Amino acid sequence: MAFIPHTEGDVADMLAAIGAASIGELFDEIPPGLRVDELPGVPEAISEMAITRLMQARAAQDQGALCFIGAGAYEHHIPAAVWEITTRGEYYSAYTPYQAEASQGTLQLIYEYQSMMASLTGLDVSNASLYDGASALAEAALMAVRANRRSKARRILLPRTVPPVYARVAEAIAGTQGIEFCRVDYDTASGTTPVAALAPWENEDVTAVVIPQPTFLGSLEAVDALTDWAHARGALVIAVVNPLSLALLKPPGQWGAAGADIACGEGQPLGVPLSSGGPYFGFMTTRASHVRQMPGRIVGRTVDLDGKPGFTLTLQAREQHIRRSKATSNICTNQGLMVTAATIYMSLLGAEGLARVAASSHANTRRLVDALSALPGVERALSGPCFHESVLRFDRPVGPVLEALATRDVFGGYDLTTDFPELGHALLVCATETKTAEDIAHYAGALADVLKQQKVA
Amino acid sequence: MAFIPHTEGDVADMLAAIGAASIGELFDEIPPGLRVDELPGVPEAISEMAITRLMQARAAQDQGALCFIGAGAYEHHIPAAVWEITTRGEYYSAYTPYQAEASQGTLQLIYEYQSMMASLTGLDVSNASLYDGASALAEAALMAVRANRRSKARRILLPRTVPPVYARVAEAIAGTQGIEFCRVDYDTASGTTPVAALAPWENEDVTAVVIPQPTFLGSLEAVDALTDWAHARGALVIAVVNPLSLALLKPPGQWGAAGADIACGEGQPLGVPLSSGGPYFGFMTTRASHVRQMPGRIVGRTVDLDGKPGFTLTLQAREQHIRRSKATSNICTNQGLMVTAATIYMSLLGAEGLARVAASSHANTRRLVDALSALPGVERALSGPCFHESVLRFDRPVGPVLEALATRDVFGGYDLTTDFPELGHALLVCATETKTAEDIAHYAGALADVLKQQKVA
Amino acid sequence: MTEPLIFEHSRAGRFARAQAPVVREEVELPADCLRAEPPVLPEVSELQAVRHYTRLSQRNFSIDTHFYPLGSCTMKYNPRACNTLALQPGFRGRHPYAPASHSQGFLACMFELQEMLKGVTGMQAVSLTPMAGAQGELAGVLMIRAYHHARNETHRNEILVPDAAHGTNPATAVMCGMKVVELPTDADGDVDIAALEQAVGPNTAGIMLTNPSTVGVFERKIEQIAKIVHGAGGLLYYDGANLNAILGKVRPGDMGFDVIHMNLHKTFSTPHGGGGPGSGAVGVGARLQPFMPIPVVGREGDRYRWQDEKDLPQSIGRLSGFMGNAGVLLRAYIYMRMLGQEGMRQVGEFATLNANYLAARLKAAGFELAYPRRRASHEFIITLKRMAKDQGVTAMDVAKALLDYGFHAPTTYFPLLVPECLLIEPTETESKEALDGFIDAMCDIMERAVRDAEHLKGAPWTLPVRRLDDVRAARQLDVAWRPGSVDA
Amino acid sequence: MTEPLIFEHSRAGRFARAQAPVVREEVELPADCLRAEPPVLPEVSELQAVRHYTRLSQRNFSIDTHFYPLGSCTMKYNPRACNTLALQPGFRGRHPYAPASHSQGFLACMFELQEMLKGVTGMQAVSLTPMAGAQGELAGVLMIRAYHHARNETHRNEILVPDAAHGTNPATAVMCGMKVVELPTDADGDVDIAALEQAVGPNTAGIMLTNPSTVGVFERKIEQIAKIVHGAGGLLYYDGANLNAILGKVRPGDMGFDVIHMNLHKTFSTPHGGGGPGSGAVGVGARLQPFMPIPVVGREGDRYRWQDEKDLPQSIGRLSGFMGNAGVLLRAYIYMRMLGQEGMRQVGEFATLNANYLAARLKAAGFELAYPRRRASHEFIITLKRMAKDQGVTAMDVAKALLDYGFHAPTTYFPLLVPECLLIEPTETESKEALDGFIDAMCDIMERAVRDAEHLKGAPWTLPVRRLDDVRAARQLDVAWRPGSVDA
Ligand SMILES: Cc1ncc(COP(=O)(O)O)c(C=O)c1O
Ligand SMILES: Cc1ncc(COP(=O)(O)O)c(C=O)c1O
Repeated sequence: MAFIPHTEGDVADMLAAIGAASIGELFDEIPPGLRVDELPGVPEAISEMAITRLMQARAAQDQGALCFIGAGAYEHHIPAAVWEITTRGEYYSAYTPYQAEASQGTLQLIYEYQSMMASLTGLDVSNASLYDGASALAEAALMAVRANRRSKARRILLPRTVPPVYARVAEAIAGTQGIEFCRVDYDTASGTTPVAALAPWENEDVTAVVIPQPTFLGSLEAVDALTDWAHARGALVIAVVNPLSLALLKPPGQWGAAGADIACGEGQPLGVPLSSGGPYFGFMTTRASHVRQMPGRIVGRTVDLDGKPGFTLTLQAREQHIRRSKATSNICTNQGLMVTAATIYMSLLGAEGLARVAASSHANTRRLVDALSALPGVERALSGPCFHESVLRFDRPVGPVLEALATRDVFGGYDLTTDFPELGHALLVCATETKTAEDIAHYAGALADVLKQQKVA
Repeated sequence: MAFIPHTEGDVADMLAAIGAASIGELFDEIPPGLRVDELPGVPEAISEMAITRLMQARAAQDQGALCFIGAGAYEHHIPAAVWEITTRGEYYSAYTPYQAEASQGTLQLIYEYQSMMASLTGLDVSNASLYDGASALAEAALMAVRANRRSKARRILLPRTVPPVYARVAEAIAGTQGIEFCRVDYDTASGTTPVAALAPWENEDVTAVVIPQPTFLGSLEAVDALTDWAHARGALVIAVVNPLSLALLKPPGQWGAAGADIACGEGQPLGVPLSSGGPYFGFMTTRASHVRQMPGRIVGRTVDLDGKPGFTLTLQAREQHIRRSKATSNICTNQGLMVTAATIYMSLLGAEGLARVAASSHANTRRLVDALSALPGVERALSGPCFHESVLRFDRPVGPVLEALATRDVFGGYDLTTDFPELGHALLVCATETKTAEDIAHYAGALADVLKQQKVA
Repeated sequence: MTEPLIFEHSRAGRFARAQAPVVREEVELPADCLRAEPPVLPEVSELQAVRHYTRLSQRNFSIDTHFYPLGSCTMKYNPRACNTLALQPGFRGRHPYAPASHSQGFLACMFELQEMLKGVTGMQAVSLTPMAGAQGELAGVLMIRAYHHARNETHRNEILVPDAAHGTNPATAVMCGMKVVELPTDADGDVDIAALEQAVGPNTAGIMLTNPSTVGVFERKIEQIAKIVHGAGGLLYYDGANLNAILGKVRPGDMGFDVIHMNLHKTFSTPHGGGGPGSGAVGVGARLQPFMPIPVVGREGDRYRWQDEKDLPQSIGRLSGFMGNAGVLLRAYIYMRMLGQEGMRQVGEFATLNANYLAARLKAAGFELAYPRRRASHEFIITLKRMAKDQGVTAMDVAKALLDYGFHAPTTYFPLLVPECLLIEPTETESKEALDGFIDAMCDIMERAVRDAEHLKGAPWTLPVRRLDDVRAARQLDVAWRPGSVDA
Repeated sequence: MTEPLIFEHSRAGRFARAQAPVVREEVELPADCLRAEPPVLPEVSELQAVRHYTRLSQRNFSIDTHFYPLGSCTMKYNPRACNTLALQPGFRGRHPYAPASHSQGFLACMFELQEMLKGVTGMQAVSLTPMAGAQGELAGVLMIRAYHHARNETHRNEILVPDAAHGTNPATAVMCGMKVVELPTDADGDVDIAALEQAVGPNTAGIMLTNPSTVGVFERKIEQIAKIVHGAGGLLYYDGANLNAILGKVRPGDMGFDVIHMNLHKTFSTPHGGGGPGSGAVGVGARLQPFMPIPVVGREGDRYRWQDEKDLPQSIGRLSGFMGNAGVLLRAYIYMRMLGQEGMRQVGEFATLNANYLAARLKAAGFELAYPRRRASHEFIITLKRMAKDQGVTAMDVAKALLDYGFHAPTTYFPLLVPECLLIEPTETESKEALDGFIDAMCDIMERAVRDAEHLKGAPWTLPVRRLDDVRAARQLDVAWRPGSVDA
């Protein structure tokens, strides 16, 4: 029996202690008509060896291309130590630290994580993680509604420069609670949100304004002006940020005169592998004054009976297991192990290391854009600076170009046509620190080839 | 500075404490003429990311073939848990357990290992490892000379069925100490050593007889008769065994009337990856009465000041760090981490699991031999049973056949022509439990192809 | 010994890394976008980080080191092969937007996982995207809501929830804009049918049930409940947190549930990671299939592809940035393949055997079961109200004392309706010896409560810290270290 | 808590595995070849094995958890990338007899490693096959012997070895059929030149030296020694165990050595593995190149290939079944590439800085240095003979007491010529804070020796066991568990 340690003798002894004749008898309270014998679609057991071979083949099948896609998930070098330690059984096979004394490892680590995230975002307090960046924005919207007691409107301004899927997820999760997400237009020349685009809500009751930095298009918003606009109208500011970019960029806590009120985003760039989109983790930080409105676990430092410092879950009265229907969120299991990885990642890199990764990604993307836009039929679509993604405009539809590149084992980028039709044949490209000069030249060569072979539509 | 944690301030403080003006000054006792600045052939540092990319490319380069080579190194499935635990820092980055109280993990594990190896080989005591199987035979020969006080000859009978490289290594390591290795011929029909082949030494002073089981050719020796022959003449018996085979085969301790005196061999089949030939580990077990002649570390169970059981290195008076020029061997660092893996492997598999692996390897090799010898121009070279390797005879030179198979990503086996010319165009093949029916069919198909395309020489 | 904070290992100007790019490239960005001061992150060497986090890890109890009978959480062994294989470069490095042409290996696993989950639950279709049980619940209630709205029954805004339900159930209902109607539990742990009949009505959207329930017994009247709720026009939601108890024995789809979530990190043994990630894959019957969260994986011939809003225009939409916790899903897939049909049946059987054995032995030793007339499912409740009354030793004290015996504590004070309770779930991967050791410890504690209650109230004694001051933690909130903050 | 033996977790008939083939195939072998009874191996579940060996691991001190200043062993940080990358399937799964066509990736690494090792040592050629330092010594002395034999000087059978030498030096010489001639060390730790001049002669085969020596100082008269030994027709062997001290600063090849071994597990930071595997790669000057152990890797154009007896017909032969500890070699290669030229120079510099700082501070605190007039190399010796005399507290007591402070002990009672000695090697990867912590502990112990010597004699107090009875271990030998043997 795979993983089940009972001997025949054990079973007999145990049944005797229970006073049952068979294991089957233990199920005698289940209405007989409901019991099943077959599980259709479930194959016979295979050994670890067989599944190893199968999974090796399947992994190999998908491997080997050079990836220039970003669009919310970024390929960064992850130091080997990160996952060698993160997958230690003591982290990997523990659960939520309900028994603080038996979980000081995880608890101290989360406290350290919270400290790092607070400093990175320039805010006071952090939770212990949410599911991912997109759902974190939904939670931030719900939190803003709770925190902004002045506002009655449940209205959140959501620029189109926020990742489109974040908007969809926010709508799906928070939409049924009467929250109105108002989309704010952007300037197609720069790919950013002009303060003027907020004018329609100039005199409305706005609960919060979401400000992405960098934008989904890689561009940089005028965060100070947008923040001040919101605060001037009593709206809270929700920053959606790439945490890696904060090694270089101004932290949300310092935006405008007063700083953003909530920062959230996708934690994946901090040591979490791409792995098909998850598990990643959402992060969220805020001002101390809003801490009781924050969803998710929070770890606090305290002392034990002997006065020795230690760590424990705190402010649990916000959470579903205490407050039930009145909780700040239904979240329970979050993304603890990813936070473990991120904390180790940030410790290994430090501020200077993160800055180098960010700067190198920035420089590589610039090089990539230079190389690709030198080709006939390709041009930069947006003016202004970008962080580590940029939009290219083609003289033909992007889809077939990407397909042709894929047959050459180059993933050329993210096709913007569906979500941003007004940008034309637009492609979002990204070259992180993992890309070498040869990689970039390889992409440019492949693209030149493809463009030559494909006719302009 | 990679891995060097000093800040500039640290360096200044430390130099001040030392009373030196610079780090360079600390080298002032070295004759100036000897100092170097350049290290020719050593390139500039590259980052972890760059070396990762390089090593991934190099590993991928060598990957992907189906391997039917055995010849002393065997591809077995290694449960994932083995190396996930073995590479935990506490095992991986510790050293020889000199401070027993701070090394109870490694020490208890070695004690468990010794117990398992003793039971597997049917002998009383085991050491904590030697370098590999080949060097273990050299050490066994030296040990036999020490242990057999009756014999003055330093003469060891070494059948040709022992792996040829073992003989070479034994000669290189032990040959300078006046040990005479006498090669014993084998029967080319069965690939085994007839008792009659020992006749030349019938009335000689023989220190020890080496008996391999299975032989290098996969065949099974008449171990009982050979053992009794040796003991009847006052010679010790050194068994060279595949530890995995002992899940099924009679353990050396039960060979003949009295059992072998020393068992040794290559531990690799017990959870150690092929990894280009090492690190593997040599094992050695013997009778209790010979324990003081055994080379290598030995762990014993004892008690602490409070009477609590614990583990410690013992019988160190045999070893170089105490006995120096009179030690049983010069071995110091051995192959501890491999023993860790092997111990976990044996615990995960148990006797039944090991037997299944062995039986499955045996059955697969039979299937492989059936499939290949069904091809025209290929036949079984040896009569009699084999464990999990077997010799095939071709109607043409083996080298070009193997080369052609390799271009089809099949490693067809080990070419015996150089070491066993009397067997003709002979190839040693092996199919462990890792090979499926499809794999075997694939090999047979590829070989049929190759044989058709290549002319008979 | 205490382990200092990583920040205390930090020294300004230390940079002992091989992991970062060897130079800092120039950045051409407007000054007003840039930060003035670097963030306060540790400046430590690789060794210091490795040593610190290795030492910290040793301060955790975990399945890999301790028996961990945390009720409702199914802390069973997480096979190591699942981790090793899911972390292969081909899976680890796959971008979520990699083209389908380069994703067939991964998609095949996901498709087959969907199929297997259908088989073990008896549902019609499965979406893997929810990232934990609670998000599965959210998906489920959103689907129920979407279903009623699609039928123009927008007034159906009440969700029935037993009082013993997990906190995520009512919290989720509210997040979906529903009202929660609590149902009482009867003396034997079943839903009070009379109260249910009273509670249902024209506004009933549905009911959320766990079966076996959070009180550790199988809800015997499940078919009757289904009839009542369906009769009132409501739908049935199955909280799959306890699926381990009945795996291979009885299926929620057959009990009449319209929608379910599964906690793959529980029943299908992906690791709990110190608090996630999990997966709350949802299964649906025919009625709710159009509303499933996207994406799901479809097959056409021998090719796999993502199905999205174009395929499921009535979908409740997306709940995550990509497709959920793919890496967790791979682990569940690997686990299920290693178990197969027969292995899954054994999970339910031996989880149940272990729980009933533990319950019987503890009862025989004098502990009070909350539902003594019932079979235990894969878990059961004991109440320590007598001990609390007689010796002043609470469930919390017993939980902390167990830590000193080398056992993680069971779940305490949940469900709320049983006073001074421990919810104990041994799981099928624990041996009889482990259970016997736990029983011995419990008996010892019971005896000690009489003899030396103070010892128990002071427990734990042998861990890195003694009992922590939760009140102070909440009152003198210290949730982030700051440079210059004095270390306690 | 004690952790039982794995055998105590075993129960007859348990088989809870997914790792073995699902059936036991029939075996067609003669009955007299087969074993009658299965071996006694544990019958445990995967969880039990994982839990047991995880818990055991926590009973070790290691670099990853503790400062580990074990003199002569260079316990520095082992970068994790080396492990991860060396264990990639392409390397892990490569059969040693894979054809060269499918081995170019691996061979390229080995070739480049040979080249780098030549560069850092100043030798002409390198063979990677020896599997540890001691086997490297064996290779070296065999080469010296082969050289003299090739010149028909078979009478040269004396190897000079300083009295402070590591035990492997004399043990190796004897294994090669040589006689050992011991050389005294002078008061400042150098070889006594007068004695050397006396000792050399027509039978001198060579000298084995460590430099910096095992007493932790640089042998200043090395050029003179080389001249004397070479003048007598002998060769110089360099024991590279202490190469870390001078890496990038001075090279054995330039000092006049004819043959050297390197401990890659020390200087080049492959892990020590709880006692190996290591690697004792050897480097040779022109005279000994023909005698190198095989195989070595050669390059022809852009192809790599093994060179064996055909290429090196005078080789001393093979020392291992294949090519030595390939996986260790890969780790060393990766490490060296991450360090580069500059990084290697820093290794020597900071290893030396740390040792001299520690020595200076301990001396200032009142500890007695064995060679107070000398610079420390990467390690140094203190002698506790005064403490032993005055308070009866021995080097062993201090070593055990250090464990209670969370530090692994330095090497004790080696080299043998310094009484009550501790040989302390901090390595370059330890921070000043770690050194300061160690100094504080040592001062505390010194103070405690006066105040409460009994405490130190009873140490350690905080580890899983207190001081173990070595005498009993050797007298009542218990080196293997047997079924039925009563557990203590
Ligand atoms: C009964 C029950 N329902 C729901 C949940 C929520 O699942 P998750 O923690 O995965 O969000 C849990 C988790 O503990 C549970 O026990
Ligand atoms: C000075 C010295 N020489 C030789 C050796 C032997 O090296 P190994 O243990 O790798 O065989 C050691 C190892 O500790 C040593 O310190």
